[in-house]
Amino acid sequence: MNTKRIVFSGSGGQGVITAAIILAEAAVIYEGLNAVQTQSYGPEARGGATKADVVISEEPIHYPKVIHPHILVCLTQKAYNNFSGIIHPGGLLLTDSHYVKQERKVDARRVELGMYRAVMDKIGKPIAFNICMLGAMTRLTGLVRAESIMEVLETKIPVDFLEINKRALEIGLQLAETHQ
Amino acid sequence: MNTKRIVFSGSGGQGVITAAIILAEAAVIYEGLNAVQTQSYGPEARGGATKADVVISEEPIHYPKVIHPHILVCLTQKAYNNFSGIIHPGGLLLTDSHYVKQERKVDARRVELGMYRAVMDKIGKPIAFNICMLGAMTRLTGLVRAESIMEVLETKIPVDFLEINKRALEIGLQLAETHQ
Amino acid sequence: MAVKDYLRQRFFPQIWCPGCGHGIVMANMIRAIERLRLKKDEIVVVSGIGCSSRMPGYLDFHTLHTLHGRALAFATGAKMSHPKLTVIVPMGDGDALAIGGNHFIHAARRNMDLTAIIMNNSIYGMTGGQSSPMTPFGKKATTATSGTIDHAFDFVGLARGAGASFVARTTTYHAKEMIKIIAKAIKHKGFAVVEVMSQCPTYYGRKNKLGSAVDMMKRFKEGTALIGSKKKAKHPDLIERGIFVDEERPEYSTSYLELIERLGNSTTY
Amino acid sequence: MAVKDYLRQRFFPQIWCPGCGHGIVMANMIRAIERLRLKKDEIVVVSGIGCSSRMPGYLDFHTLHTLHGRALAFATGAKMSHPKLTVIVPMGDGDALAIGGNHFIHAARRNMDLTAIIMNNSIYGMTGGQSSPMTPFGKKATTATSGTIDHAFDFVGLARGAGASFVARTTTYHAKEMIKIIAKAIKHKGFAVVEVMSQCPTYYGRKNKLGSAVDMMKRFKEGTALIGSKKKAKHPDLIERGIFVDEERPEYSTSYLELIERLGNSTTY
Amino acid sequence: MRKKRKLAINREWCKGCGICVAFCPKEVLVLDEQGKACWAHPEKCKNCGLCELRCPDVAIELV
Amino acid sequence: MRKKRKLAINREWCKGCGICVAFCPKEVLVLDEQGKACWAHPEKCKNCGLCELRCPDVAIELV
Amino acid sequence: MRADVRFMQGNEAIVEGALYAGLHFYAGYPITPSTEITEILSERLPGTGGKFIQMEDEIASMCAIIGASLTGFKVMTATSGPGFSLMQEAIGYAVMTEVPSVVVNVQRGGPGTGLPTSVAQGDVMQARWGTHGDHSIIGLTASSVQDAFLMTVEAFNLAETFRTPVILLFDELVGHMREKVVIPQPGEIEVVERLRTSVPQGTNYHPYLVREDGRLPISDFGGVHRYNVTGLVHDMWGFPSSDPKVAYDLIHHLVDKLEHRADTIAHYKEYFTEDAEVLLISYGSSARSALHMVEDRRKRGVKVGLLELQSLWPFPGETVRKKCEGRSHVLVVEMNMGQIYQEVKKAVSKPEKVFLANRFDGVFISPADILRLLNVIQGKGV
Amino acid sequence: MRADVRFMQGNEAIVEGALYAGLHFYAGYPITPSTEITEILSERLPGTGGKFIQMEDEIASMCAIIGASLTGFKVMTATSGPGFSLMQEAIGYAVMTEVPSVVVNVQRGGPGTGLPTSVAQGDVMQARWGTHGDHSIIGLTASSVQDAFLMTVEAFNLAETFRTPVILLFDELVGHMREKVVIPQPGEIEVVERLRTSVPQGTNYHPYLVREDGRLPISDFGGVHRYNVTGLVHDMWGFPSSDPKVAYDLIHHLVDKLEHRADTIAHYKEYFTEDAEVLLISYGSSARSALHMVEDRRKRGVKVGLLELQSLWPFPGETVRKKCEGRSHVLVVEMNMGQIYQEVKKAVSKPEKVFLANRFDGVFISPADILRLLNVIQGKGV
Ligand SMILES: Cc1ncc(C[n+]2csc(CCOP(=O)(O)OP(=O)(O)O)c2C)c(N)n1
Ligand SMILES: Cc1ncc(C[n+]2csc(CCOP(=O)(O)OP(=O)(O)O)c2C)c(N)n1
Ligand code: SF4
Ligand code: SF4
Ligand code: SF4
Ligand code: SF4
Ligand code: SF4
Ligand code: SF4
Ligand SMILES: [Mg+2]
Ligand SMILES: [Mg+2]
Repeated sequence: MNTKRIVFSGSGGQGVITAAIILAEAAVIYEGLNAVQTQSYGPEARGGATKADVVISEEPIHYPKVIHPHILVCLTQKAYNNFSGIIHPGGLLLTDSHYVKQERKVDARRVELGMYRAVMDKIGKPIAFNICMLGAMTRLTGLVRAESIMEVLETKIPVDFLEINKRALEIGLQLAETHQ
Repeated sequence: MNTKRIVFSGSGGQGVITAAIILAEAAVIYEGLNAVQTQSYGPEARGGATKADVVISEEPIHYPKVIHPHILVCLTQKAYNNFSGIIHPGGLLLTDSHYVKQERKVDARRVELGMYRAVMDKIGKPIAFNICMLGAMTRLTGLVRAESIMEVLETKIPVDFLEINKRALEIGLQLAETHQ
Repeated sequence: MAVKDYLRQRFFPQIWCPGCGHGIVMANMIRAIERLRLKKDEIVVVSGIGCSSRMPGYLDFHTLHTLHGRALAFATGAKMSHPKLTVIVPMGDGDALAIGGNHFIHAARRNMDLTAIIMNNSIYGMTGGQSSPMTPFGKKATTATSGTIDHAFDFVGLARGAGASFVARTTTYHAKEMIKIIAKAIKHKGFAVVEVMSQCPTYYGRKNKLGSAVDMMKRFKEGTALIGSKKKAKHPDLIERGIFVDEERPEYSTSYLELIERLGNSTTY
Repeated sequence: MAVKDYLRQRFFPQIWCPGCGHGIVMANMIRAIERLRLKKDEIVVVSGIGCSSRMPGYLDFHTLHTLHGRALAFATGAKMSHPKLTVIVPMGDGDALAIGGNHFIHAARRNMDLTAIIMNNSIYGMTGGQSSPMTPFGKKATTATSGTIDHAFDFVGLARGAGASFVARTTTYHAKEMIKIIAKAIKHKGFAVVEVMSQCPTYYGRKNKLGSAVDMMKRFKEGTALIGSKKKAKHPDLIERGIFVDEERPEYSTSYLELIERLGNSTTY
Repeated sequence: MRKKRKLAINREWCKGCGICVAFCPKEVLVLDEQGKACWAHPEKCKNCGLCELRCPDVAIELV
Repeated sequence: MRKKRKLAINREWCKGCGICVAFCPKEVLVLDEQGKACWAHPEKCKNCGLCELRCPDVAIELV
Repeated sequence: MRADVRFMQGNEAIVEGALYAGLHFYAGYPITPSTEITEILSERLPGTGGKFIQMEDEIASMCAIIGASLTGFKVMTATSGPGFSLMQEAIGYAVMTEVPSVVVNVQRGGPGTGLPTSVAQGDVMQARWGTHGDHSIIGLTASSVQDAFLMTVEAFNLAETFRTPVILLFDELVGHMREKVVIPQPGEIEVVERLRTSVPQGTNYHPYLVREDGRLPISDFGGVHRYNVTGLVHDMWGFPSSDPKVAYDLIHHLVDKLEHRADTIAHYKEYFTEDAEVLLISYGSSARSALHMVEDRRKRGVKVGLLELQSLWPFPGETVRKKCEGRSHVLVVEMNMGQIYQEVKKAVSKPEKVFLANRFDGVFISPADILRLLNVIQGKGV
Repeated sequence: MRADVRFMQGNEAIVEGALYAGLHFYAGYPITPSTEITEILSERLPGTGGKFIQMEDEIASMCAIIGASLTGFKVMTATSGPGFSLMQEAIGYAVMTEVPSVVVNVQRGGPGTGLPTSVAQGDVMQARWGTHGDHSIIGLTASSVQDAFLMTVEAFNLAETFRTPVILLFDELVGHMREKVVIPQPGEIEVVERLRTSVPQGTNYHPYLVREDGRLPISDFGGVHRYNVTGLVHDMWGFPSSDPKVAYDLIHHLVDKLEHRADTIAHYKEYFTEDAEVLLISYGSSARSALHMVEDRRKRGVKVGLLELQSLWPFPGETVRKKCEGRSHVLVVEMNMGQIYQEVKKAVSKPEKVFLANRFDGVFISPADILRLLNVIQGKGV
């Protein structure tokens, strides 16, 4: 596998950092890859814009930040506006159709999925929306196996919430499946 | 006038630092000389040993400390024991006969005066004992004029105590006079 | 003037989380100032560091955002050097009583004419929900995940014990009362402290399963009672609201001006 | 054992001025320890910086002479890490309540089992007689030559307000009472503070024309009265002596050991 | 009689915390689709101003 | 009857503050020529120990 | 045995390293970006029988760990810029009293409150000189989460070996970055235990008598030797002294015990240095960008190498001098205005060949930033 | 008019200098050996209509003077080692917010509580680097009571000119030594007044907009311009910003406004330097012993000279380099383990020619101590 650079962007409460961590952890612990995850915060801000970077590679990873992501996920319009320009040519741009209207042209595969809607429909509240997104993303890219994500969820998520998270993951996988 | 180095030594409450300051101030303000006064304290100690240095000169004074005093005043036995060895050959060693028994031989003019006794006799309490000593010392050495000391006293000493200090100065001057 | 007219509107919407009580305190502090007809140019607002301490940046006064815990020391310098200024110090509970505890008790002791408004949300909001000296025994925080074994300060007891000449408590629910109390505190000649119980739904609320900002404010309503009220008499466990101390004592910067006069001098300030 | 047997005699005569009250406190603190039959090896004495804080150097215990104002923070670390130790903290009024005020109120709040003995001579002795937060209004000091305009702390009020579970006051004149009170304070499970009014004839006495050490001690005799005594009732202005607060509350290091157990673990200490 | 004032809601500043909604004595307010406060039943509003006094975001004002 | 104890004064440690002298209920003590405490009237001493308890310099002891 | 592979944050690895090294007592006060250390330890320590306490401020935290260390335990505190400034007086006290202690400073943007959530390496010189008076100190750093673990263990080892506070000078990026860590098995890497005195009860114990190997065995408070600890100049019994000889010996000892060993206790890593014409010197997170750039250039045949410093204080001047010998250029890569750059210039024989590639605007320095400088010094323009 | 000749202590002269410069507000906390400054000002200030306040500690003192300075007054605090360490966070805040302020540190023996009543110059590097984050600072010193007066006036002048805290780094000897001082008449030496903005009410005032000459006019709190002051990275209006460009410009400005002027704002004195083969470099009280020795050697025909630095920070490296050019040896004389010695070595072209004559045992360095070193480096043995 070549080095893959991923950026998750969105706003404070959406769990983009958690998603990034889970992805990277899955790569490291269950796929034997190297992965580095970083993030940037606003200026001590609460609930501001968030951006989480993940680099996954078979090689050691030195520079840990992502400048031109192969995979860019934007979960708010603001994130989309800020970051859609930095995508690596030929990369994948994934957005949620509830939050983001893709407007600009980018040299990348553009995927809009109704993840938020699907979660609201099937789970009833926007909980685990980030996991749904992760499901969709992994299915679209094949970066890591869905089982690896599952394994991480099992160690990370409090039992009470595990079922919901699993379902969200499934929803994401299916959405991407349908799309493909 | 050649540079003169003076050390006053004694214990905490005896006013040796004050005496040193008055002498140096007299030299600077009323005799147009240069003078530098420094002191060393014990380790944050209360009422420990005190040593005050004065250098008087017509020239600018750089090194402000006294290593080999031309004039050494010791007001306690401990001070005498500590410092009598450092006197400049041919210098003057002045002690108070109530506090100090001069034992060692030193290459210096040795003067023992009953200053404490005289103050107790004539003033009744050991107040201004240091000024008495200053009187004796100036008379013995001619370092500064007694009037200059008087002038300093007038600016420094609270009016209530001025008279007593003047008398102490006189007592010192006379003691030295008699001695000479 | 409207509240808005006291704000640096270009920084709005402000940084605080949805439902954070600090915004309610800010708006009602402005209303108190409006009520007292103070001029903007006379007012200096000094804060430390914390969510609460971001307040000055939003206010169209002379504003000073200082170091964590040190606001009262900066304020003391400003007031002492220029006693004509009205100096208001919005603080967090951590800012005022953890790292800033010493400045707090000494400001109280000195009785300099400063108004400290302590937004007590029982947590360190800014750094993400650690326990504060106002976190009640047993409550949870990111540094006390099994419930804190620390005892909280009795705010009123501490302020009174340290010698504050004006001590009051209110909550974000009791907005009208808050305006009245803050206005009185500002008018008070001497060190005045007002504790405003304020909700941090994001950390304190979430960690302790207290529900939304609304739920937390309801708790302020139900869990408190006016000093000497029947409600308090019936439910002695309720937290008291109102003015606990309101005494006249020599004010520090005035005493100093008197000292200057006594010495036969005068000062331009 | 005699008092002498608890001393590092090679450093005697000690550094304090003739008549300084701190020596009286030291000797009677030893008598209290003797009375409680504590072993020397169990006792840690922690001080800050000041004349009073020179005490540990003279004592044949584990002794720690720290930084100005910080003794209680060091002591907190020592006690928390090794709760079996008896930790005693002799302090000056400046050390405890000026620079050290924050550690003082937090130690009181936490209620860790430490005994703080505050030698209140109303002045900074070590640095030569500057006013302290315990210098009464109007009294003189080298930084208040026309009399201080600062208000002094009400020691008992502050300690109580901060949450101390044992608060007492005595004086160097009342030596027997001092022994009893210090012994009780050490035995108390929790944060205990004892204010001992102590004379600094060299600075506080001299600056305020209070006469000799003897005169100052006479004033302690005449100017104080036991809590609830007839003398106090007759002369309400007298300063009260005795135990003001003596309450049982969860002790911090014990609560922590309980927490460790609750989590199913144990500690060697 | 004092003229009845209108409620101005600054949608940019409103963060949808729901405080004004919950504590309005007349149940005048609701959160709309986008989670912003909305003066849904102006006729019931008694102009008490409590919503304004409790809004943390200076987003609601009687004008 | 308990044996009467003697008063040992450590002249090296005594700083002559006079506290023991002033507060001895029986006026047993004086400061001598060199300003050190002195058990001048042992016969009057009632062994109360107050001098010991109040000496700041651990210079006086009933033995 | 299967390796214990984990995925964690730098701040978490610091906690793991501290626990591996035997941390028993931690006192702290939260501050971005080191807060996680305090938070995680509040949960972990009671679970290991250790003690956690949240103090009223950073001053109290530093003082508390010194008090705790004297009772015989391994101790740590963690903070960031403003809190580190507040600790300076007490850090000097720990230096003076030779109390083993570990102080973590996860750096953020300064001065003042600065940029609390941004990466920076601006406290390097402060770590060396922040407290008053002549002294020396150990300062370590790391560029990866794995090394954050290892350097934390090493910090405890050096603190115990030399009876000194050790500063762990991480930066926001390393503190918050998550990556793979292999936690060594117990015993797998060395853990230096406190050297306790063998002097028996009743025999004179000298807490400040330096052994021939430079070490000073300790007796714990609560043990059988009762001695004195003071921040004043003190003699070998721990009692205050103002004897110039005592002062001279003490200050010399405090400085020499570290400075004279600077190069032997230094930790560093080398990449492609053997034949490098241009040597990059970096440390902390910026070394990652430097290495990225170096590997990238090597692929293009450019002879550049990297010396990654993990020990910053005492500065391994001799090591740096040797490694720089014969290079055409030396390029120091850091995120401040040239703090280690100045040290390198002092150390080498040709200071005019030393250049600086840096950022101090809160943005993590990138390989491109460094490359730009490399091109400039190689005369290739910008 | 008759010259106003006085005889006073260094600490007293600092007070006189401050009052001459227009000190209005002082906050302090006593500590040996700077206590007299606090004591004397408590009496003098109310007599001039100024304000004195004894704060609860040094942190509060530093914060209070910053608060007071913002209301438009000249301010000062004074302390010694331990207190100076405590002030570091707030000093960094004053740097960041560009608040004119003067901080006196009358040095004593360190580290820790050290030797409170002894002479030392061990806080020199701390004055430069004591606070966290990249920054620069002005540090002045003096070797006589007269110069203590003059440098204090200069400290206020530089604080006002550059909107910065200025550190007055005296030592115990200068602080406590008494000698002759001639107090200048009002107007006799320059006093820089605060540069206030000329922007009228109602027009946009930018508290942090740097003028072409590098200065930033101030508007006082209580005046007609209401602005914000924060220790966070801030824009020209004083509001927090995390824009990298803003951060870059701000940090650069803070450092460059001083470092780029290091040599032009430097104060120093020269004695017998013209033909000196050996150049001594010293500062503070140790310069007195150096000068004593130089005069003594000159009488014997030995070509030695003295460069006395009065500005230590920003270090006048260019000046030092030039003055050292062509000397056979340079001998730095100081009372620490070589803090300025290291700076001199960095500055000169032949660092191997630079030697150190020092003491750090609490004893004032004597001409004989220096002579011993001089003999050694001249190959005359000891
Ligand atoms: C010296 C220092 N220590 C720690 C911090 C980190 N810090 C910033 S705000 C804060 C606590 C804020 O809590 P509080 O004062 O209660 O305000 P809130 O955010 O809850 O309103 C802390 C610990 C800091 N900025 N400076
Ligand atoms: C940080 C710091 N600030 C100031 C000092 C100077 N200092 C030493 S002791 C002291 C005050 C002592 O007063 P107190 O605590 O009342 O003790 P006392 O000497 O009166 O017994 C001061 C200000 C110091 N050592 N350290
Ligand atoms: S974290 Fe808490 S205190 Fe801070 S803004 Fe959010 S709700 Fe308010
Ligand atoms: S100065 Fe005062 S407190 Fe200090 S030893 Fe002397 S009498 Fe005691
Ligand atoms: S209280 Fe204010 S912010 Fe909250 S919903 Fe109502 S208008 Fe919006
Ligand atoms: S003014 Fe009163 S009644 Fe009207 S909407 Fe607001 S809270 Fe409800
Ligand atoms: S009380 Fe003690 S020190 Fe004072 S005179 Fe008596 S024996 Fe001497
Ligand atoms: S024991 Fe009592 S009676 Fe005897 S000398 Fe002492 S104080 Fe006086
Ligand atoms: Mg809070
Ligand atoms: Mg005191």
